[in-house]
Amino acid sequence: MSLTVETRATIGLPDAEPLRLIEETGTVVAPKLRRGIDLPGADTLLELYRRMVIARRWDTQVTALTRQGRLSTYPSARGQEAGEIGTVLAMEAADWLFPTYRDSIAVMTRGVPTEQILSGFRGDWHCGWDPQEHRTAPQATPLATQALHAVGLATAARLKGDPIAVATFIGDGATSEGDAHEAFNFAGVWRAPIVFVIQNNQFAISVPLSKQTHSRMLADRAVGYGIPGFHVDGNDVAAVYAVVSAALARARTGDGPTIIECLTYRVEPHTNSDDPSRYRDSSDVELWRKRDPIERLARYLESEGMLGDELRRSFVQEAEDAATAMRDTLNAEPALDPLELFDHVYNVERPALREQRDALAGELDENGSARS
Amino acid sequence: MSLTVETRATIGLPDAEPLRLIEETGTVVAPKLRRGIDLPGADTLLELYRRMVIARRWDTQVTALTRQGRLSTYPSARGQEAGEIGTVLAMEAADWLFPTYRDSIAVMTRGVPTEQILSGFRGDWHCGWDPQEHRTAPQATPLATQALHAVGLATAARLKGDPIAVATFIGDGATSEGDAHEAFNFAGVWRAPIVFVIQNNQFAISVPLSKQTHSRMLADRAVGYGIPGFHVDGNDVAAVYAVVSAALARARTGDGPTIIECLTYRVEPHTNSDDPSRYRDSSDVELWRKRDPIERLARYLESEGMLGDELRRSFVQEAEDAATAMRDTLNAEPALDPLELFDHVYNVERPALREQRDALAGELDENGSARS
Amino acid sequence: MTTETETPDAVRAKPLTMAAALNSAMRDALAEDPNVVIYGEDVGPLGGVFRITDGLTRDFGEQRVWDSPLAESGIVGTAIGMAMYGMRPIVEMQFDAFSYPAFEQIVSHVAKMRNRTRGRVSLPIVIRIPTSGGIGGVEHHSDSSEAYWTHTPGLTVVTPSNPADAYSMLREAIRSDDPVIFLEPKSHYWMKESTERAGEPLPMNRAAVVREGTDVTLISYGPTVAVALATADLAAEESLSIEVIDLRSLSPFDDETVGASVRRTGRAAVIHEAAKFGGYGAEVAARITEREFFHLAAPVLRITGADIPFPAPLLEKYYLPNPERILHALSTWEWDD
Amino acid sequence: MTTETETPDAVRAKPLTMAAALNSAMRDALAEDPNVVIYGEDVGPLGGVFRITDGLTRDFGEQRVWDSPLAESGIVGTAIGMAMYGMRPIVEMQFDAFSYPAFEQIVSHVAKMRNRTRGRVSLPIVIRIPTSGGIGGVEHHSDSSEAYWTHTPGLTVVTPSNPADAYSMLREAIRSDDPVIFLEPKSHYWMKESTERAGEPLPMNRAAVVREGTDVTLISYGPTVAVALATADLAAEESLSIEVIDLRSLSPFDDETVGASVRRTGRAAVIHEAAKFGGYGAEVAARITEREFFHLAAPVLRITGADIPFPAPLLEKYYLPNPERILHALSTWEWDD
Ligand SMILES: Cc1ncc(C[n+]2csc(CCOP(=O)(O)OP(=O)(O)O)c2C)c(N)n1
Ligand SMILES: Cc1ncc(C[n+]2csc(CCOP(=O)(O)OP(=O)(O)O)c2C)c(N)n1
Ligand SMILES: [Mg+2]
Ligand SMILES: [Mg+2]
Repeated sequence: MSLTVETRATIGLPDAEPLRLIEETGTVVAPKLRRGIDLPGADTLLELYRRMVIARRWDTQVTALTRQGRLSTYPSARGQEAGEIGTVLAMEAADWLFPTYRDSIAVMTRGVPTEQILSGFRGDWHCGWDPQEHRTAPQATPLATQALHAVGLATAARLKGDPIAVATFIGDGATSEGDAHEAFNFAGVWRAPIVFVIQNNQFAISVPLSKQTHSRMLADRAVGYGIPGFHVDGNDVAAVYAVVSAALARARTGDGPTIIECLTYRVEPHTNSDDPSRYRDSSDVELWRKRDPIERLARYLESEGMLGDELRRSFVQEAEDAATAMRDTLNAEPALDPLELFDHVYNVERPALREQRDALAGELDENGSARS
Repeated sequence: MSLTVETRATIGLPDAEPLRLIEETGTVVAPKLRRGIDLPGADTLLELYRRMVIARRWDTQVTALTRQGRLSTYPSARGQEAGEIGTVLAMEAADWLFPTYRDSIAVMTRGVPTEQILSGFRGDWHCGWDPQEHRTAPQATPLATQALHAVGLATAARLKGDPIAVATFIGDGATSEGDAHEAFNFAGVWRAPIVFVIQNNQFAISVPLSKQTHSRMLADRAVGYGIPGFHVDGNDVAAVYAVVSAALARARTGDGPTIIECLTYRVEPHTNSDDPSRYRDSSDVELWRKRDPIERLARYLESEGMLGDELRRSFVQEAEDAATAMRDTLNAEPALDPLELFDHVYNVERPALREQRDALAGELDENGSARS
Repeated sequence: MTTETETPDAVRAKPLTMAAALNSAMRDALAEDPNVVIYGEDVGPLGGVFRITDGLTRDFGEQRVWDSPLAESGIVGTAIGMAMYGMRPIVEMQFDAFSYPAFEQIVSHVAKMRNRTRGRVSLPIVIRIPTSGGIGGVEHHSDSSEAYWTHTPGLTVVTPSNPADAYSMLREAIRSDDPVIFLEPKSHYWMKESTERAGEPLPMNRAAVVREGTDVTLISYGPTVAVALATADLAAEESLSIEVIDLRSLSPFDDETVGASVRRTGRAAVIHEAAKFGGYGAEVAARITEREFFHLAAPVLRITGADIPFPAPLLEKYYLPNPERILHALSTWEWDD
Repeated sequence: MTTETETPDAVRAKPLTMAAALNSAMRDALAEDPNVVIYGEDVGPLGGVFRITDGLTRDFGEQRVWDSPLAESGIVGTAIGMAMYGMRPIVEMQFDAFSYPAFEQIVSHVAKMRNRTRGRVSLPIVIRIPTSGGIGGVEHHSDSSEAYWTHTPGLTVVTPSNPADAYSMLREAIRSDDPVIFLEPKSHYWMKESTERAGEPLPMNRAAVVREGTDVTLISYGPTVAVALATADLAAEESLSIEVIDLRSLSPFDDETVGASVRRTGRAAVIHEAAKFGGYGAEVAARITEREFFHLAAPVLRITGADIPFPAPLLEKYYLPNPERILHALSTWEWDD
C-alpha cells in the first residue's frame, strides 16, 4: 500500500468517513472501500490481538491497584488499545515514541518494564525508564509539548541521515494548544520523519470535542500544513496499523510527516479522580464499550479460523501472568532515597545545592530515617 | 454578494488562484471569474483610491522622518495599501480593529491622529491613542497575540448582543505562532464575529514564506477550524474591500468568523534598520513595485472616466497637506513627563511605587530638569 | 451549596471549605454583576477539576460560565479582549505549571495594557491558579509560580490561606479594575472553618498578624500559613514566642504590617514552598533588611523548597518546609540576648 | 570576519566587538563539533537582527545554521528533541520578551528533563537572548528576564559584559551538557575591545572582581558592569573606593568571590536594569545578608529599574540605573566609620 499524496499541491481533505478495514461485526471491508489499503497479514493481526489482550489486562490491573491506593493517579487507555497498540507495533525498534500520560500501554508494549512505567504515577520518580534505551520519551504531562520534542528528534535524525521515524500521540483536547500547531507546522517545513497520531477519544477531561473545535474533524488540520491527513477508525487496529505503518515508511524514506486522526472514545473516567457522571451520558459510554476494539478483531480472527478457544486462553493466561507479576512488583515498597532529589538537577555540582542536600542528610540522620 | 459557506460540513479548500476583481491592467475581471462577488460601487472605489493615496504619502513621509532620526523605527506598509485600506473602509465605526506594528496606515485611516499613532515609534509612550475612542486596539508587537484579544472582544460583543464585528491583521510570519492557531480555533468554537486578515507579504523580516510553512497557502488553515477561508489578491483593493465587507456582514449577523489571506509583498525593508539585500533579490522587489495597488485602481478608474487629472491632483494635494501637517507635528518636541511613568501601572496607588516616583522627582529637581 | 445567591454575611456565618467559599464568591459576583463571566478548562458542567466552579454553569447558564478550548494562552488572550469590552472575566488555569503557556499573554499584555494605554484601558481580569504542593500531585501539578508573577510590574498577586479570606479576597479581586493573579493553595481547598470574622474583612492588599508573638516574625502565605502556625505552637513549648504573619497580598507587599512586627521582634524568617533561589522570600528578606536593618538582631532567614524541581509524590515531604525544619533554622541564629 | 575558522587565540588577540566575539564562538563550535546546529528567527542569511550569526549559514550551510518558522515555543521545543538525539542546538530568541512564548518549554522541560529522567537525558541546549535596554527599543524590546530563569531550578544562566567573556563563556556554554540561558546585553554588542586576557579565561560559573576597592562592593552583571565601573570612577573622585564585581554567572551564584569581597568591604550594593521587586538583586541581597550578616555595616542596597514596565525609548534614561543614582543611593547609608 502507499499513501500516495506526495506534493502539497495535490493534498486534499481527508474523507469524512473514517477508514476501516474490519467492520464492527468482524467482517472485512470490501476492497473498493479500503482506499487502496491492504489488510495486514495474519501473523500481524494475531500479534496485534495478543498484545491488545495483554495491554487490556495490564490496564485493568493498574486501575484496580490505583483504587487500592497503590498509585496516586492513573489515566486508563481502555477502549483505545487499537490506536495505542496499532501504532507501537507499526514501529521499528530504532524508531522513537513520544507518548503522553494516557499512553502507558503503548510504553508497555514498547518493552519498558512495568515498575519503570508506573514510577511517575506511583510517585517515586517522574520518569522511571531510560528513554535512550527504549527509544521512548518520558510520558508528557504538559499537553502537546511532546509533539515539538518529537519533531525535533525526528529532524535531528534526518540531519544525521538516520533512516528512522518518530511517532507521537496527541489527545483531541491537546490539539487546541499552540504547541500542537507549531509542531505540525515545523514538521511540514522541515519534512520531519514523524507521524502524529491524534487519539481523538472525544473528551478532554470533561470537555467534549464540540467545545474544543468547530472543525469537521481534526485531520482537516493537516492540509493547512501541507501534510497528508488521515481519518481512521480508532477502534480498528488493522486500519490503524496499516495506515501508521505506511506513514512511518514514508517518513523513513524522506517523504515527510503525516497526521492520523484515530476516532475512538474514552470509556473510562479521565483518571481515577474524575467523575464523568457530571458531564456525559452513560448510554454513550455503553455504546462505545460495545465497540470494543479487541472483540472486533477477535470476531474477525475467529470467523477466519485464526483464533480458537485454546489460543485465546493462552493469550489470556499470558496477560494474567503479566498482571500478577505487575501486582507483585507494585505491592513491593519502592526504594526511595530522598537525597537522590539533589543528584540529577545538573551535570555539574553546585556548592549551594550541596549545602541543601547536606541539610536534608542531617535531618534524615537525626530522625534515623531509613534510607536505601 | 454572499459568502455562502454556512456549515462546516460544506467548507472546502479555497481556490488556489487568489480572487481578483480588477486586473493589474485595470480591466475588470469577467463576472464568471468573480465567484459571485460584485465590484464595489463607484463612490466606494473612488474613496478607496483617495484613502490609499493619502496613506501612501503618509507612509512615505514617516519613512523619511525616520531616516532623519525623528522616529526610532518605522515598519512601512508601502505596497500593502489595498489590504490595509480595503479592510478599514469595509469596517463600520462601531467595529473594532486590532492592528499590528505594520498597520499604522490602517490606524490612520481609522481616524487616529498622526502624533498619537507615532507615539510608540517616536518613543514618547507605547500607545498614544485612546483605544476605546477609536475602537482601535494598540498596535501589537508580540506576534499573533492581538488575534486572541480580538477574538475575546468579538465574543464579548456577541455575548452582550451588540451587532458589531472585529477585524484583525496578522502577518504571514505571525501565523506560525501558537497564538494564531488558538485564535482561529477559539473563534471557530465561539462563533466569534471576527475577520482575520492575513497580510501575506511573503516575508517575516528575512524569512520567506517557504521557510515559514509547507502549506499551499495560509488560507488553507481555515478548514481545520471549520471556518471559511478566502485567498484574495492583496493588491486589488476592490477584491479586499468586497470580501472583507461580506465577511464582516456575516460576522455581524452571527455567522461567525472568516479567515482572509491577502497575497501581497513587502516592497520596503522590514523596518528602517533592516538590510534586505542580504536575503532577497531586488528584481523581485521591482516586480512587485510594478504591481502597485494604487496604480492598478487608478488605471481602472481612469479607463472608466471616474478619475481625471484634476481629481487626482486634488487627492495628491490633500495627501501633501496631511504629510506637511504631520511633519510639523513630528518636528515639535514631544511633551514628556518622566514622572508619568509611575501613573498608569495600577489603578490603586502603591506606597512603594510612590517612593520610587518621589525618588525620581528628587533627581529631576536636583538636575533642574525641565518637566512639562 | 444552595442554588440561591447568598448574602456574604450568610456565607460567612457558616463553616465552609475554602472550595465552597471560593465558589460562593464567584456565585455572588455573577449574581451581582452581569459583566462577570467565568471560563477555562473544565470549569463548566464538571465544575473544574477541584470543583471550585461547581454548579455555576447550571445556575447561571453557558453564557456566563463555560468550558473553553484547551489552550491557556487562548484563555488569557481572549480574556484581555473581553475585558477591553467591559467584561470582568475570571479564568482558571488548571495548575500553576499550566499557566506557563499563557506567560506571554500575562506578562506582555495583562500586566502592561493599562500602562501602555496611559491608563485608558484597564483589564479587570482575575486569573485563578490552584497553587503549590502537598497533595501528592504527579509532575507539573505542584509548582509554586508566585515569583514569576510578583516580579512582573502591573500584576496584583494575592493568595488566601483560609476560607474567610478566600471569600472576601476573591470578591475584592473580581471587583478590582486591575488584573489579579489569584493563587489558591490547593492543599487547603478542603480546609473547613467558620468563615465568620469579627468586623469588616481586611482589604486584600493588607497582611494579617494571625498570631502574636514577641521573639520572631514568621512570614508566610497561602499554604505555609498553617505550617507557620504549627511552628509557633511547637516553639511555644520551648518558650519561643513566634508572631505569624499571613501576607495575603504578595504584590503589593504590606511593608507597614511586616515592618511593625519586625521592629518589635528584631528577627524575621519567611517560609514558602517554591525553590529558594530567586524565590519570593528573597524579596521579603531583601526589603525587610533594607528597611529595618538596624532593628534586625540576625539575618532574615528563608525556609523554602530546595533548588530542585518539585519532587514526585512520595518524596514531596522531604521538600516541603515543616515545623521541625523551620525551628531548626531558627536555632542557627545566634541567640545571645 | 573571515570565513576561515580561527583559533581561539587568534580571536582573542584582536580587538573585537562583542558581536564578533559571539560570532567567533559559534563559528569555532560549528567547526569543532558536527553536532552543533544553530537555528531561530532570521539567524540564517540575514545573520540575525543583530547580525550575531552573520555569515554562518554561508559558511556552514543550511543543514547547520538555518531560519526556523516564527514560533519560539516551537524553536525551544524542537531543540529539546534535537538534544535528545545528540545534537547541541544553539537557538536564538530575538528579544527577551519574545522568549515568553517558549516559557513553558523552558521551565517545564528544558529545566527539568535531566532531573525527570534521573540524569539519563541531558539537554545541551544554549538559548541565546539579547537582553536589557539602552538601545531605545520600542515596547517589548528592552526587557530583562533573568529573574524568571534564575528562579527556575535546572537552568544555568550566564551573561557576559565584554567581548572576551562573550567568546569564552559562549564556548563553554555550548560545551556544557546542561542547558544554558545565555543573556547577551544588546547595548554592548558594538562594544569593541581587545579580547586578550592574561592566562586562561575564567570558567563561566565564576564571578570576576573587575576593579578592586575597599569601601563598597558593587555587584553588577551584563549591561550594568559598565555602569558600575563608571560609578567607581566617579566615586574615586570623592575618595570612595568601590570594588566592582561582574557576576558573569547568575545561576549558579559565586558565593565565594562575592562573599570574600563583602567581608573585606562590609558594604554591598547590586545593580540591575530589571524591576526591583522580586528582581535578581533580591536574591543577591538576601543571600549576602544570610551569609555575611555580621560583616555588614549597612543593608545591601539594590539600585535597579523601577517597578514599572520598561518605558518607551525617550523615557528609558529615567529608568535605567546610572552612576549618579547609584552614588546617591550609597550616600543614604550611614557612614559613621
Ligand atoms: C498545558 C496543559 N494544560 C492543562 C493540562 C491539564 N490536563 C491534563 S489532561 C487534560 C485533558 C487532555 O485531553 P486530551 O488531550 O483529549 O487527552 P486525553 O486525556 O483525552 O487522552 C487536561 C486539561 C495539562 N496537562 N497541560
Ligand atoms: C512573539 C514575537 N516573536 C518575534 C518577534 C520579532 N519580530 C518582529 S516582526 C517579525 C516578523 C514578522 O513577520 P510577519 O508576521 O510576516 O509580519 P510583517 O512584518 O511581514 O508585517 C519578527 C520576527 C515579535 N515581535 N514577537
Ligand atoms: Mg481526549
Ligand atoms: Mg510578513
